Amino acid sequence: MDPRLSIIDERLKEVKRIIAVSGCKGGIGKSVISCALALQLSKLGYKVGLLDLDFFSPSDHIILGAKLSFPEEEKGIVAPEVSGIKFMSIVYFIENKPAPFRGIDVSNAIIELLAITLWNKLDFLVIDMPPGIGDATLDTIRAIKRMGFLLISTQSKLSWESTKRMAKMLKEINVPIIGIIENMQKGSDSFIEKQAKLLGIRFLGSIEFDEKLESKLGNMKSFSQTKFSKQIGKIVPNIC
Amino acid sequence: MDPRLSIIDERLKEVKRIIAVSGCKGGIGKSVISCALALQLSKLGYKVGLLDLDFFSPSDHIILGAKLSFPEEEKGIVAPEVSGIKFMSIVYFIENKPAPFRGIDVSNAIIELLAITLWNKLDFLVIDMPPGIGDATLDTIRAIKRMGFLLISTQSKLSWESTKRMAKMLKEINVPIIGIIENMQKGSDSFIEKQAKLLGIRFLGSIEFDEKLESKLGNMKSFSQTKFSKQIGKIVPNIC
Amino acid sequence: MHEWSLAQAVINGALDYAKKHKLKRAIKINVVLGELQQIDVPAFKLALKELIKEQQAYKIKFKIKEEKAKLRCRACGFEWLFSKTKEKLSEQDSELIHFVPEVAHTYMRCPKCKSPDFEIIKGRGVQIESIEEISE
Amino acid sequence: MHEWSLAQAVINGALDYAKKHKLKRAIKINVVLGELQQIDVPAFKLALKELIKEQQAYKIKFKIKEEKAKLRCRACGFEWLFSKTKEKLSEQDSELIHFVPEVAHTYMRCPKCKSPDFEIIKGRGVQIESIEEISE
Ligand SMILES: Nc1ncnc2c1ncn2[C@@H]1O[C@H](COP(=O)(O)OP(=O)(O)O)[C@@H](O)[C@H]1O
Ligand SMILES: Nc1ncnc2c1ncn2[C@@H]1O[C@H](COP(=O)(O)OP(=O)(O)O)[C@@H](O)[C@H]1O
Ligand SMILES: [Mg+2]
Ligand SMILES: [Mg+2]
Ligand SMILES: [Mg+2]
Ligand SMILES: [Mg+2]
Ligand code: NI
Ligand code: NI
Ligand SMILES: [Zn+2]
Ligand SMILES: [Zn+2]
Repeated sequence: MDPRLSIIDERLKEVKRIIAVSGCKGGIGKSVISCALALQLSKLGYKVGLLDLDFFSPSDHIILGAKLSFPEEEKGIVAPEVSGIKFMSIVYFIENKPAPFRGIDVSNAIIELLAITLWNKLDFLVIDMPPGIGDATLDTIRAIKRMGFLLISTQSKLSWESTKRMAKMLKEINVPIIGIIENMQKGSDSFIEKQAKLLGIRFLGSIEFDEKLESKLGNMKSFSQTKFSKQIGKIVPNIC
Repeated sequence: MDPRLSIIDERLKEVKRIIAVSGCKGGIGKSVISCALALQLSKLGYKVGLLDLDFFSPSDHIILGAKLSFPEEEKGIVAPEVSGIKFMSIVYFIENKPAPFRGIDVSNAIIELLAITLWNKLDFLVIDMPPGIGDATLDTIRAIKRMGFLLISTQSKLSWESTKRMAKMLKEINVPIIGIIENMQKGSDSFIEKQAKLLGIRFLGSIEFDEKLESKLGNMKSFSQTKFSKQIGKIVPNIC
Repeated sequence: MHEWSLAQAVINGALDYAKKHKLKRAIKINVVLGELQQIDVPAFKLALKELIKEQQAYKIKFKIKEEKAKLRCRACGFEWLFSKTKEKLSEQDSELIHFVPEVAHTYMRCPKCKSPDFEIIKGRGVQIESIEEISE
Repeated sequence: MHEWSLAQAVINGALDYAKKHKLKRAIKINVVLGELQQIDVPAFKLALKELIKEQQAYKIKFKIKEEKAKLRCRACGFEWLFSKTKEKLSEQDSELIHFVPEVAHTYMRCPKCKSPDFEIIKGRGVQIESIEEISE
């Protein structure tokens, strides 16, 4: 018997809301949106945690420019604070080295992190999901009953077809979908808005492609002043 | 004992070269490059196969506008031809439905497809890899000894950090890296070229960001006439 | 009949094993056919017979055992037999599972809680249980 | 000492089980500590003792067994004991494995073929082997 699953509820009991940022395909902006969302919520005075579950391409520490100090050991491990946000990521344990994990390893490592990380009081825990509907998605759904999914898609058919697969699965198994954000919008056409309506999922808004975003990654202050972050900020009240 | 691993060499024995298109992160252009590469090689008169191993976000059938006829059953299954390219993908078996696969399922399904698909004579088999260095990467490395990796990265730090993780692993375990392609280049700076040099990996060229690409997906003829496809075409001789 | 390709895998696998372990000239392959893959047993046997003739290195006999497929839900813990829920699958979905048994996760659900997150505990597909030397 | 959080998991897990299975008021938890996770056993035992006091529902005893970690390479089939290769790890890498045993795939390699694609057959970390009713 794996005792770790029994403690996860306990670990998250003082966390008010848990938001998984997902959308199935890679490269659609899950990580930049997770970070911007965490920062914008924090700016509003909420206590925020950020958990990067993409073990193959962890990105949030780069976006936030986080210093990789080792998590403190207490009666568990304490998520280090990055400008007031409690931040946990596999990078603390692998640094810049590859983590060639099979699915069973991804599963075990996620359950381990959820079992030993002490988040304490949080208003929001934002989880940056890896692409796919594999072990990470299935395990967070299994382990965290109160989680809602924030789905992302670009306007590309390639992205939308994947997000749609995921949305179908979530609806079928009654996992709450908070809504869909269209990312990297170009032009005024809102393809995703129409598609979300067809699926009966709430459309939360479009984030434009921001030419300047890339150069602001790694500097939290500049990052949170981009047009991108401001547009995320406008969506935040619809999520709270 | 799993007998399927024993037959994979036999299945691929008439395939001259096997190229895995990878790069660890999602959304960097693995799928569009895999398709363009397959098409350009085919145009040069080579016999080409294309295997889409991204089970969560299969994309190649959308890019090629392939009709999803069911693979024919012979002494195995015959990869259907899409404009002369032999094409195998999980979509033949899941259509537009979600495939919530754990790692062990990804692993089993990949080994099954490699064991039963009859490619017959091919000059090139292009494998479009999913993001990550998980089961799909580890199993193709384990099952296909003659495979080389074609790595992709965009200019974003987020992409490069992931590609670098993967390159480190491949080098360490002596899996050949054919080279690196920089995708979605904007401006003339070639960040990836410099980085590739530092790692001692061959730089194959830059593909510019092509505004018109998206609207040509799904129509093979228009797709292969994009600036994007033409730039891939220029890189092809360096791979052959 | 893609059963042919799986029979080939069995013969290849057994020959690799026999050579590696320097087995004598006559062997018996004990094959297990997991129910989930819904192998056409006569077609599979026929293929084995043909393939045995095509090689000279070993005198090969085989014994085939069928194994019920058993599944366990990771979400609720429920265990069930594929045979109990099989009839709910359309013929086409069954055929897709026949080719790639993992797509069971696309077409089947836990009968108790509807989750697609179940484990195939046994009876997935073609396995070699053991290979024995026999007297010629 | 993050051992505390794992001890909490053991007590929570055992109590959940005992309640679900309507066990009588006194139970013994048989805990297995897999070597790979390199648990600080005295710290873990101390945590269990403290945590047992904090709850009233059950009278709890525990028995702790350590289990060697065994690994098998998927690339070449080689099997080895963690104890035989452990000394090659730096202290820092050992500590990282202590927190998330899976990062063994980042810091360890098959001693025979250098592959990172190995399976942790046994001895990964903290497990509950069984829970028994005992006389008070
Ligand atoms: N709205 C946007 N404008 C400009 N660039 C963006 C935007 N959203 C994402 N990006 C860029 O796209 C790439 C992929 O984003 P990322 O957050 O890493 O996606 P994912 O986490 O889904 O893989 C990154 O280089 C990121 O900087
Ligand atoms: N050079 C390029 N110019 C314009 N768009 C591109 C280019 N390369 C990729 N894209 C677009 O970027 C998105 C991600 O590409 P894709 O091939 O699906 O990446 P991956 O397979 O790595 O996830 C797609 O919408 C694709 O059309
Ligand atoms: Mg990401
Ligand atoms: Mg792709
Ligand atoms: Mg159907
Ligand atoms: Mg170190
Ligand atoms: Ni068949
Ligand atoms: Ni500790
Ligand atoms: Zn269930
Ligand atoms: Zn090895």
